[in-house]
Amino acid sequence: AATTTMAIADQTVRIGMVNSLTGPHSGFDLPASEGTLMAFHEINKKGGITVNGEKVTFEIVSEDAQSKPDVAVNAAQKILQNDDIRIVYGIMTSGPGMAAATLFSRSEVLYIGGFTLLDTLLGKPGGELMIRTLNSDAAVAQSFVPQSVKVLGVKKIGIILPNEDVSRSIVETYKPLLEKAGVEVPIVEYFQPSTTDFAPVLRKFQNQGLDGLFVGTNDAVVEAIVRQTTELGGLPKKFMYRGGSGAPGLKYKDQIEGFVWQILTRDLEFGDDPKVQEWKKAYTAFTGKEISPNTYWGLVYYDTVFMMAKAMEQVGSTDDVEAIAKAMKSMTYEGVRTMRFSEEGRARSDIDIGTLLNGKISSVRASAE
Amino acid sequence: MLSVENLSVSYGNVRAVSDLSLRVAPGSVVGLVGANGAGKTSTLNALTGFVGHGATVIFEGQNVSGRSTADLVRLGLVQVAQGRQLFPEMTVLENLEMGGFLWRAAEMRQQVERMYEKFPVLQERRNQAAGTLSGGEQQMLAVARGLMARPKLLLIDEPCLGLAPKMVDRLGELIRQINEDGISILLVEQNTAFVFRLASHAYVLENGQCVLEGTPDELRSNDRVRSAYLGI
Amino acid sequence: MFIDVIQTMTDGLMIGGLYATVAVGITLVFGIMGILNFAHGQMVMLGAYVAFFFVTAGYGFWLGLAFAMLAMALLGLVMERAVFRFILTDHMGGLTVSLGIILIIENLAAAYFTPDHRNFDPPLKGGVELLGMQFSAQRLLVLALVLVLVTAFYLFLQKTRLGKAIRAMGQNRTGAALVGVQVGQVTAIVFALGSAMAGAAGALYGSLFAITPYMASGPLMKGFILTVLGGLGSVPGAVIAGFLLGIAESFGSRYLSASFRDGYGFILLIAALLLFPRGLFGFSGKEKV
Amino acid sequence: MEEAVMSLLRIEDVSMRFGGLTAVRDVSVAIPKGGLCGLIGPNGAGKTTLFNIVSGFQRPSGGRILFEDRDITALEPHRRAELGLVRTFQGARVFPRLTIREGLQIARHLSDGNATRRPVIDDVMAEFGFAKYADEPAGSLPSGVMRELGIAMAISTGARMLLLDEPAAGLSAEEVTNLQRVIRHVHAAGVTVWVIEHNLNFLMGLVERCIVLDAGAVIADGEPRAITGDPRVIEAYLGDDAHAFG
Amino acid sequence: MSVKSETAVMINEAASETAPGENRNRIVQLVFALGWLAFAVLLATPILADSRYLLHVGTMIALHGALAVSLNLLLGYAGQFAISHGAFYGLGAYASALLVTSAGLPFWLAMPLAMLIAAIVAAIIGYPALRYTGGVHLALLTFAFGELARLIAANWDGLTGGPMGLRVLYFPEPVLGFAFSKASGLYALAAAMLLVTMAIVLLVKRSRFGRGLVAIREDEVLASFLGINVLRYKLAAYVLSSAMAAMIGTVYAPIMTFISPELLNVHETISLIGVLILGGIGTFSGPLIGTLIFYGLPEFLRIASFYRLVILGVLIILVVLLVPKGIAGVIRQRLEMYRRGYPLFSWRKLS
Ligand SMILES: Nc1ncnc2c1ncn2[C@@H]1O[C@H](COP(=O)(O)OP(=O)(O)OP(=O)(O)O)[C@@H](O)[C@H]1O
Ligand SMILES: Nc1ncnc2c1ncn2[C@@H]1O[C@H](COP(=O)(O)OP(=O)(O)OP(=O)(O)O)[C@@H](O)[C@H]1O
Ligand SMILES: CC(C)C[C@H](N)C(=O)O
Ligand SMILES: [Mg+2]
Ligand SMILES: [Mg+2]
Repeated sequence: AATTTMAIADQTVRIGMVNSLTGPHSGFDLPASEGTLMAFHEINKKGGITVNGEKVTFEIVSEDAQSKPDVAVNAAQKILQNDDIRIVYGIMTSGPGMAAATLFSRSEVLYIGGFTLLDTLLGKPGGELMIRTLNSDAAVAQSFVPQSVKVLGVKKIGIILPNEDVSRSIVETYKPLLEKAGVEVPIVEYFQPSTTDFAPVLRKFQNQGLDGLFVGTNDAVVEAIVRQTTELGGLPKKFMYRGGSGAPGLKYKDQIEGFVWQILTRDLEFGDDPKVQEWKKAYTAFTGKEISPNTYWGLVYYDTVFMMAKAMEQVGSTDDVEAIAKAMKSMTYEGVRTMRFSEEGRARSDIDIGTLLNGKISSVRASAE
Repeated sequence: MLSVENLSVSYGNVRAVSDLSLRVAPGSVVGLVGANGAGKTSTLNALTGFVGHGATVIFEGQNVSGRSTADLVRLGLVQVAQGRQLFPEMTVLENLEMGGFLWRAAEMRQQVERMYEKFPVLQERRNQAAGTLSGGEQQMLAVARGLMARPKLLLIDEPCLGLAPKMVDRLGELIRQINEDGISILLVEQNTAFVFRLASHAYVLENGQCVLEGTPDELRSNDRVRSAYLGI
Repeated sequence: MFIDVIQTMTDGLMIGGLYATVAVGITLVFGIMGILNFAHGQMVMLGAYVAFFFVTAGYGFWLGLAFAMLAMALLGLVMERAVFRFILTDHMGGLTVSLGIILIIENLAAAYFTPDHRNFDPPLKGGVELLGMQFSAQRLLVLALVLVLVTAFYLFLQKTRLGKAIRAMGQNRTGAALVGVQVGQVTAIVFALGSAMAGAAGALYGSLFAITPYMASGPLMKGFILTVLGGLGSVPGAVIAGFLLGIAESFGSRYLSASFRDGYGFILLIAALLLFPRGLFGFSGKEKV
Repeated sequence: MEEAVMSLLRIEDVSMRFGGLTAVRDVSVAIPKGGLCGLIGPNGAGKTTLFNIVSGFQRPSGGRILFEDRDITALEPHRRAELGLVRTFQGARVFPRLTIREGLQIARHLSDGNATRRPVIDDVMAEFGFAKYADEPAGSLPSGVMRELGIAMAISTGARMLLLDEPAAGLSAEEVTNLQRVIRHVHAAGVTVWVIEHNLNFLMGLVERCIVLDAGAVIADGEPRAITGDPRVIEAYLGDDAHAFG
Repeated sequence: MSVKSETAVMINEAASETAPGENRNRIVQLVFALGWLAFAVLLATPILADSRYLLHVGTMIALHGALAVSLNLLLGYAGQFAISHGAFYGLGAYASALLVTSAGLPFWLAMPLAMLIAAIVAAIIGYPALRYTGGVHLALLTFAFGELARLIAANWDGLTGGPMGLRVLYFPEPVLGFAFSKASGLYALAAAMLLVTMAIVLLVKRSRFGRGLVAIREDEVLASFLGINVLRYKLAAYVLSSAMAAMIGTVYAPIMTFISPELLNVHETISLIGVLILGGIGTFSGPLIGTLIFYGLPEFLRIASFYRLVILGVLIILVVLLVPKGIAGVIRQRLEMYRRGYPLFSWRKLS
């Protein structure tokens, strides 16, 4: 459990953070935790915030969920045992996320998380004090589906997803939208999440007259699928990627025709937004790490932290979490990106859509609505 | 051939052999007798490097203390161990071949043939897994495997165990033959009468200490030996 | 349809070969020597990383493969000398110690290599068409390499003196020492060899699939299954079992459900253990352990 | 058939083949209740195999086994033990990490609170003089005591017939005498005993009848003295060297 | 039978220099008493300290302790290396959660039903597995069953909620006015599981059944020739230990508030085996000591997560190399030697 303290202030507020710092999900959660820490660090470095005339700095109490649901609950319990901790950040993946969130929903804390299935808790009893810092799939898909269908020009695609937490909700959201956009979806396959060898399941898609594949839900899986598609032959060369980064497509750009992916914050690799460039520099300085395709998860929480701080200043309290949540949900924040939350706590920020078409890369901003 | 002074062996708190001195003259058969747990096996295991001991072992004029078992086999000091220590899933033939592990293939094959002559039953059973042999058959295989290494000094631990009387006689004959071929022998046995028939010199071990030594005739005349070891 | 069956079969053989390579290493260390080293999977993972670093540094796949084997052989040697030689005959001790080693290696690897997944460029890219069927070129290469490695390994065990000494030691260490085998040295060599096979499996694995610090458990579990399925201590058994497992997974995923992929192997395992309690080639765990 | 009623164990035409090898060939033997018999024969004659079949360790290729006129050929070993037919193993098989007390407690398992299965000797511990070793792990016992423990455990199950495979192998002359006494005691208390042994000093002074097996078949059966004089036995087993058991 | 051969007597004397003195017996008893006192204090601490943190850590340790104790019955006493414990743990959690949420049964009825289901499944799996295999084969067969169970849980959406898992939003009904909806109530529940499994194992250990299991562990063949129905005993041990795992699983569900197929993961069982060996397999207190170290120590090593596990790994290796019988095993051996007249501490290597 790492702690960061800056002790010049009148008051130090402790914030909880749960993330899978180890285990297979740490690819998402490690950068995400770094983004959170970085934001708090910056606030503290500037001397903190001023709440009711008092200088307030922050201290983070962090616990490792180890990518396992039961350890996540354990970690959440440990955070909650500190009676002074009223706000908790963290967890990008649904397995550990759902486990921990079930516990948070029973506690009087403001929980700011990222995993997909958090959407199913928002707006329901127990979900009042929860915020998901990523746009819901329903929102993302509204712009992503028509945009990518148009760019790729696909008519008939197959869906291939891991048999895990989020895939079924993804299909429920995207399949109707795809059909609405005039695309036929004759085949949906779920594979065992730990699969590395996709040959047998890809054979099911061979010679079906498909011109595109809809894939998910993380880079490792998608990269494997793209690569093995190119090796097997007889398979479509156009991909729609729900989630993740452009890396899997870019790596095989010579072997495929098109690749469209969601950038759930801002495009770190090809965007030219100066704010993003600055953030990248700050990130490298703070963590000592290179920018990688997974880095942008750090941005998921980064702006949210400043929003929270601003909300604290607005309501003049560091522990009235209901008021803080309300304030966060009613503001529009111009940070590295523009962020807004719905009444229920769903992010309503703009996202980017990355496109690779015949070797050419570009990204466009998509509206949040 | 072999001499050792003040050999001691301990297992944790148990002292199995203390201050044993022992000598095997070239070309001789020397016996080591004693009741159960007297320390006979421990002595052999110390001599062949399986267990530690504090003594200096001189083999053919060379100090071999602290050498590994395999090194000693290379030098010609070979043990036929208690419990036979065969390779149970290998056939009789493979066991014999392993016995000649340090020899070149051609020489090894010749030696196998010689063993078949000495132990016809092994030839009969050459393709049977050693683990399924009868108790006595295994004992013969163990002795034959020891001979495969062409030892200069063969240490034999309780070869009569589980042998039928007729086989005991045959084995006695065989040991005599081997000895005549020029191999020195240190023979460990419960069957004291058997040892006394073959050995030119014998040591009597009790509680890890040598209590008596001498020629068989000298020992036979000792009352204690007669009652405790010969059962007369 | 027919073509599809053949293709699926070949997919199974190719992936099965990879499993077999892991299994052969385990067969040596566990099946023959009786040392239960669960950290074998971590050796596969480290082997993959060694290959990854070599390939990305520009030395190419072949050097990467060679160094993965060499590095793991060395690591195996160190592990044997430092830890395993003290608990050679103790199955459960071996198991526990390897749990400890897993914790150490996996967490250090995650700390130093980052948990991100990695890929390196295989020597062959894309697919090839053979008789109207489509295959991955790199997979065919891996299959060929596996066959070469496994055959060499088998011949080594069967034909060389060292190989015989290893087999003999597996049955009776004392007996082996009695006929002049340097058991201490040979044990170290066995560990080094088994680990080198793990290194090779890792490099081959990495040439097809993504590498992460947490990739070890899959190959490990399959390796153990195959070692037992093939009959403890039997190299051909482990290899054939590997191919069977690969084929079962391929057909199951292709024609039934891909979300049950590992399940086909387990069903195969359960059926085989009940039908052939001695494994495909060899001895039953009941008698031996 | 009259005689058959009295016999405790009857082996009828039992054969055992391993591949091409016939280890036991059409053996028919009956051991009477209260008997003390020996089984001898050259190495590889099939003695252990026969005991394995009688005790249920192996299933015979042909023939059947009757215990108290009940066909037990297909029974599992533990069922035979329940009926009172118990074997000991060559080389003293005991529970090496358990103490004598624990081992005997386990063996009493069947007879615990079971009036019909009382062991013939009530206080085995005292009878064998184990008191001073009672809390030693069996594996650290002198091998003579270990063998006695094996027999003591067998008795504690409430056995009515004991099969002993080379109980005297590896014992010193003194221990052999001891063991003889133990077996006589057990026999006197009412247990039928059948024992394989190569140590004829031990065996001939002990048994009242001796069966000789050669190449899987019974070649002689009778009083020890008659047996040792039988030319076929001498030829196959004893060898003509007079000092064979001097 | 009173005369022993001289050598035999002398050997025996060498092994135990002096007769066990009354004093030494009393000191050994005192050490045991202190040990159990420490256990009682540890057990009471979370409640007395009234800290949410300690309550939670205590709950997790008690649950894992109970699992280790119940697994020890099978592995430690019966010597059967079945690694399906995690699967039955998960089965208990799923079965009870479904019985409560879907069938609307009260928790206290769902618990025995879940145990019954687990017992039946264990009998069906165990019979062929224990009859036809042993050693590694048994381990692999039960491992395969466990993984199969996990895959089925992940694929049987309709029943188990599939890979999404189930949220558990109920608490066991109050018993005699004692509620289980607070952290302290849940801790009491977990501690009760630990005590119940310990009591069961103690009863078994003292019984004929338990002695039969030990005989089977030591030498299956000899046991069967002494009249022990080996298959029936092994099967009974497997069923009993699996049913206990299921029982612990039923309370896991409301405590964790969430169950997923990952609960059935084989790694859990393998870690438990590590726990047993660390603490001393086949000893009564071993599973408790092992659990305290394996699950407790990382809680208190307040350093970076990576290195915390690395340190645990190093510790495990050291324990196995230095005290191969496990911590409880070595304590027991030391005390036994002491009782027999050897010094309590000495640096002589333990065999
Ligand atoms: N590995 C061991 N650990 C502890 N004690 C041992 C060990 N091996 C032997 N001993 C003890 O050492 C003593 C001597 O044993 P050893 O085997 O050398 O006797 P022996 O004369 O060969 O007996 P036997 O005739 O039974 O073969 C015995 O008391 C025995 O219990
Ligand atoms: N599983 C088996 N496969 C093949 N042959 C076997 C098997 N078991 C026993 N035999 C053979 O059967 C024969 C009889 O063996 P058995 O063990 O009964 O002999 P024995 O009379 O007890 O001899 P000993 O006195 O040497 O112990 C032996 O020749 C042996 O090699
Ligand atoms: C957007 C992603 C990080 C979501 C993740 N796949 C999940 O399990 O919820
Ligand atoms: Mg000896
Ligand atoms: Mg025999």
